[in-house]
Amino acid sequence: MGQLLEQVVNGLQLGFVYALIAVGYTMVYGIIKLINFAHGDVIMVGAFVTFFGLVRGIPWPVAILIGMIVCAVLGVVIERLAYRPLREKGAPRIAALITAIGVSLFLENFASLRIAFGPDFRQFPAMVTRAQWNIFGVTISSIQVLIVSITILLVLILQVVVYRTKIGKAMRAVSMDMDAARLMGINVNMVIAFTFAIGSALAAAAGALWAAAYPQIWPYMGIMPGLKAFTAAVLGGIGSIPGALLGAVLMGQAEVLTAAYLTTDFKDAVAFAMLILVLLIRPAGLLGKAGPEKV
Amino acid sequence: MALLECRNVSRHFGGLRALVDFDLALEKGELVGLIGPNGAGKTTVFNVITGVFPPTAGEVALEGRVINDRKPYQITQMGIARTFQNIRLFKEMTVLENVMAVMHPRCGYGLIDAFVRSPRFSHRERALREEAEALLEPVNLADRRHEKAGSLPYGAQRRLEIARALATRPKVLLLDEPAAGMNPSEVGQLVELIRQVKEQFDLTVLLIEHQMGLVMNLCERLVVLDFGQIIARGTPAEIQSNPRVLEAYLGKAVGG
Amino acid sequence: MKRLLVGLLAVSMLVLAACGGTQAPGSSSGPTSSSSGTGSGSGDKVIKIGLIAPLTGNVKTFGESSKKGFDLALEQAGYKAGDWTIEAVSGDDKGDSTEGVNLATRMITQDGVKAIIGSVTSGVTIPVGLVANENKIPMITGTATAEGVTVHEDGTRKEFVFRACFIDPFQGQVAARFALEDLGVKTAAVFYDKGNPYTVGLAEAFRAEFEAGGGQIVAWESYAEADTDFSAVMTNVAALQPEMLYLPDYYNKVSLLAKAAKEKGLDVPMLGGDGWDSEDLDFEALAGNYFTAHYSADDPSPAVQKFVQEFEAKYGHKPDSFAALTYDATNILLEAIRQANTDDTDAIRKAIQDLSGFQAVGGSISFDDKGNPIKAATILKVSADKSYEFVTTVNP
Amino acid sequence: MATVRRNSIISAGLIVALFIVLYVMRQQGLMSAYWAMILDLALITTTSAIGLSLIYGFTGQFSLGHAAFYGIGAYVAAFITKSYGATTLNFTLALLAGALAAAVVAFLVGLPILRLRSDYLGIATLGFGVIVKVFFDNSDKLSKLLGGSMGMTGIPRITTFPWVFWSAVLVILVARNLVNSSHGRACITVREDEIAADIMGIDTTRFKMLAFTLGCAMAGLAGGLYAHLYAFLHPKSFEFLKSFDVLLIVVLGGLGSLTGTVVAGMGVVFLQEALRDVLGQEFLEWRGVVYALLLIVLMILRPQGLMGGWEFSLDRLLLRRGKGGKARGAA
Repeated sequence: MGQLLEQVVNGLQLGFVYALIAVGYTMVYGIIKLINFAHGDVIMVGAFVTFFGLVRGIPWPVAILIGMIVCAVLGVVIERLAYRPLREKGAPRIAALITAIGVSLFLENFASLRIAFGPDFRQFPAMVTRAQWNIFGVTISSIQVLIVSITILLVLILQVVVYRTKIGKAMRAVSMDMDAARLMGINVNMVIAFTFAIGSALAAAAGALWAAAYPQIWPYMGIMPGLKAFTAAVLGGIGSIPGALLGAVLMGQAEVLTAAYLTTDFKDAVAFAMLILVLLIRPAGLLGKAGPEKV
Repeated sequence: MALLECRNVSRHFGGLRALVDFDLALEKGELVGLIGPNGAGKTTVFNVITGVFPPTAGEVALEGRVINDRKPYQITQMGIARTFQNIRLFKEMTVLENVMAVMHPRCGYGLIDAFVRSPRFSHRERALREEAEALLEPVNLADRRHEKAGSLPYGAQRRLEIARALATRPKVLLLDEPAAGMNPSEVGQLVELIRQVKEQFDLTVLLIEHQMGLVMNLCERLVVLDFGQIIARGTPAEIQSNPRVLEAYLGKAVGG
Repeated sequence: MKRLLVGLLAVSMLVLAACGGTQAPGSSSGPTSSSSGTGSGSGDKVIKIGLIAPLTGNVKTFGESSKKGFDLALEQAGYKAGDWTIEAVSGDDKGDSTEGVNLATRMITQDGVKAIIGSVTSGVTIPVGLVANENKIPMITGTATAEGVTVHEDGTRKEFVFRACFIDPFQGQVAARFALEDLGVKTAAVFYDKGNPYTVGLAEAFRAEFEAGGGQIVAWESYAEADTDFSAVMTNVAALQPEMLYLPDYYNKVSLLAKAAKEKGLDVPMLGGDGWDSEDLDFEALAGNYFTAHYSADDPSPAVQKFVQEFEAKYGHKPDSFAALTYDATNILLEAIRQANTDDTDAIRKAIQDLSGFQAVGGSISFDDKGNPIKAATILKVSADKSYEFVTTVNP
Repeated sequence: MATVRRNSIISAGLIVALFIVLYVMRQQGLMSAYWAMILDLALITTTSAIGLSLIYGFTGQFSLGHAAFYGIGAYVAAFITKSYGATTLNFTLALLAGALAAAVVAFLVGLPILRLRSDYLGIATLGFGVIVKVFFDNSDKLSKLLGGSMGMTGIPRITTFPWVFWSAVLVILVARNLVNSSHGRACITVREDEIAADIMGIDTTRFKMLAFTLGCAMAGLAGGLYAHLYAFLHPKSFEFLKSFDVLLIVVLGGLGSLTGTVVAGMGVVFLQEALRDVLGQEFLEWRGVVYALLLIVLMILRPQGLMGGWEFSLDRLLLRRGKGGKARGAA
């Protein structure tokens, strides 16, 4: 029995890291209906910046914070250079999507240049001393506690920002109806930039936690977690923050339990098959609101 | 037996009762107006008739056959066509293509004919084009046949929607606020167009409209909707003096 | 106006491609030879050799290590073999089989390359080998271990394709015998990346030898190349309490697997293959464990010392197995050219096949009839201070 | 009707002339074997891209799983020629079987998922692509011949230039004839406004299925040709990142323009090889960065793609010079 419980804890660890990434996807999609493929690579940048901080002896909370700030700036720059021009030209949404793929390829290839982070696999220094506790038969590691606590902390901060602050209200307004928000005097571009900043900062934290759990960083580390986290966001109902959290936790469980009890060969296939099923049954995702098409 | 019949049709969206016990019997060749304040449920009637939303209760029948369980495209192919309150043309296609596209159910040739450019294909394509060009004459869009539908001025787009609806060879034509946003002279032309088209294509027309001038001028009888319920029926003259209608539109007189 | 600008941009690229195709090939490293085109030019005899490796994409770091070995070998030989000047052209296959075949075709039919070193992964090396073999161009891969590299599916030999590394079975057998005899373990858990022929080959060879020697495989677990989370499978395996783990993958994956195992309390000896050999290995997590390799850095033999010291002098860090194996492959080719002293590809092929006792970093090398090297394997022990201890050498 | 008949004769003549010129260039060695192979790869990529152009460019169904169908066609065709021999008849049947297999899978998968809206359809097809790749990785469990993660070898290398050229011409012709027909117009209405098309009497599901199945069949045909040109198949060549490459071609070429897809299809393949030359040896690692930047710049400069909606047509060309004004056929 203890083993099942431990597997569930493993799933939680994975799920919580996916959550921080999924929230970034859902916020960006919620506000400008864009699948930001580059979001996965922002995780990588966050992990590397945190790595360079730790290597220079900076205490881990500060290192993560620096990573979050750098990525927030990166997120704003990406939005400003790659997505805003298209939005202002009224280009079809697909054009922004293709640009997002372009930005993702650029980040991966640029990061693996020698003058940037370099292509090598680097071992990520432990942020907290590795310790295990055995609580009624389940081994819980210090890393897992770190991940769960930081994720909960950041999500709470996010809730406060989104639901308790003026900028949060503006974000929700823009996500509901950009044109109406603009008419009400909201500086839409600033709100969108702010959303990218938050989403990217959370991704940076996720990158650091991902590297803490799986201590190896590498320019292409962001692709799979990004794809899985996006799938989680769609699963939970793209555009809804609680949906992203729920979807991420489910995704973590599905992956781990499939690997543990079913088959490791078809682990990814099961995760995506589950996604397709949910999309067919509830196209708007578990918690998403299925807006009827107005005629 | 009525051409198109709605028998106590209701439609609810969750708690909202958009339509309650809506009854209507359209005889062949009639031109009936459906009026009422904004949000009264007029467009919902059109959406239920054309199968966009199935009715929560009641039935819709065309020539006696129940059709409310059919898909929108099946209902249209059976002879009910409509225009939209907010224009939904195929913007990137040309004016001519917009009209020809909806003639597809009777294009008369299969995929293989298209692939091999068989004589039947060329013959039928020419026939479709000629029929489409003929439809553009009454709405005087013939000279703009190769322009993109999206680039037409507002009035022209309204007329193209009507031409496109006619291209499905309907028995019943549902017009959803065709005069919206038109200046008086355009409304005059529209009245003429609707009359001419009704005669030429032997149509039965159900018209949603706010411009009372147009409604009183065109419609033989009216049905007034308010909060999803029919509050009055009758000729334009009767409706004009009906207190309940005035109240619905203008609100209760103070100290009434 | 803008459309014209974009059209011009696209067309200019195409023109560059076309003219790029016909005039002299991209600038090649090494002495910029005046003569272009295929055959040997005027007075000095020039022979062109090509390196195919993943220089972009997610296995770029392995590609770059191989290129360092290739460049060092050429530099040490002064770009000379006998009285032939070597002109080297390197190309990027992005770790993709289509790109690899395009590159090989280009190098052979356009750049006039007479021999190829590369590629790195089996998935690219097999199709590139087909092209080289069909065009009778000798090719030596340093690191691709899948059997299908040097032989067709029906077992018939691809005469022009050789490799400088072990084929999987040998390393697997050595590891299994070492586990049974030296570590004295009876049960083992094996982890392999089902998408990577290198790990699959080693794992299966290990299982066959280990079970033949009376051992028992208690867990046979696969994972995908992109996987990083091994908590689930480690929890299961920990419950089976194997006496050792066999981790036959590259150093990046092995570091993750080792840490995941330790986190689940699996503090047992771990054994692996030559893929462990890299500065980026997590020495701390793998300290005290063993792996089969080609050479030991502190092996006194001149070939090894010349390679290790000059590599560190040139690149500022210790070489990994990719660099060492590609270095050997390049030197084998240079030796063959010296002996054949011609740019006739069949003569070079014969020279490679008949090499015997060639002193390479991986010891003395000669080729069997399948183009695989017959050479000894060494067993090294990982120590926490980022170095390896020499344990023993096992001859084939 | 005379002009239409005359134009198609002229264009047929031009195509045959182009074939002869290219064929002679290859035989006389005017084109190195390398550029000949790149030309074949470009034509194969374009054949697959035309399929996606029908699915997304014309019918608006956003598919991110095109490479999976390319793979299905490749594996099925290679399996047939590898097991039953490489006669010309077998090869033809193999290519057809590859296209058919892709079409059947597309039909079965399409029935449920084509109901989804654009972004969700993209994600569902992307998920399907991952599932198919996992299947390719474990295909050796189905039959040893398929090679699983080790890759499939021993495929006869029998794709030649005529096969590739005429397949591309056939596929472009089929696509053009479909698009310029009532069925094609119905597909385009689905892209323009699916709800309105449904209400105006178009069975949108049927045309989404038609475009998706036909488009995936074209990808399957292209896969079959690829398999017998490179004689080696590895699951990694059919993963979802490869679907992005095809999507870029269709979008860069311009949605709703077959000409744009053909130009972009040929252009992108040659561009990637050109980047090998343009960037010297020292900048090899910059190739990915340059390609990504080019992509971003092109999308920002021309969001509607190089040829957005514009279609090369001989009659318009001749008309502009010749008679002008005369009513011409539907675009």
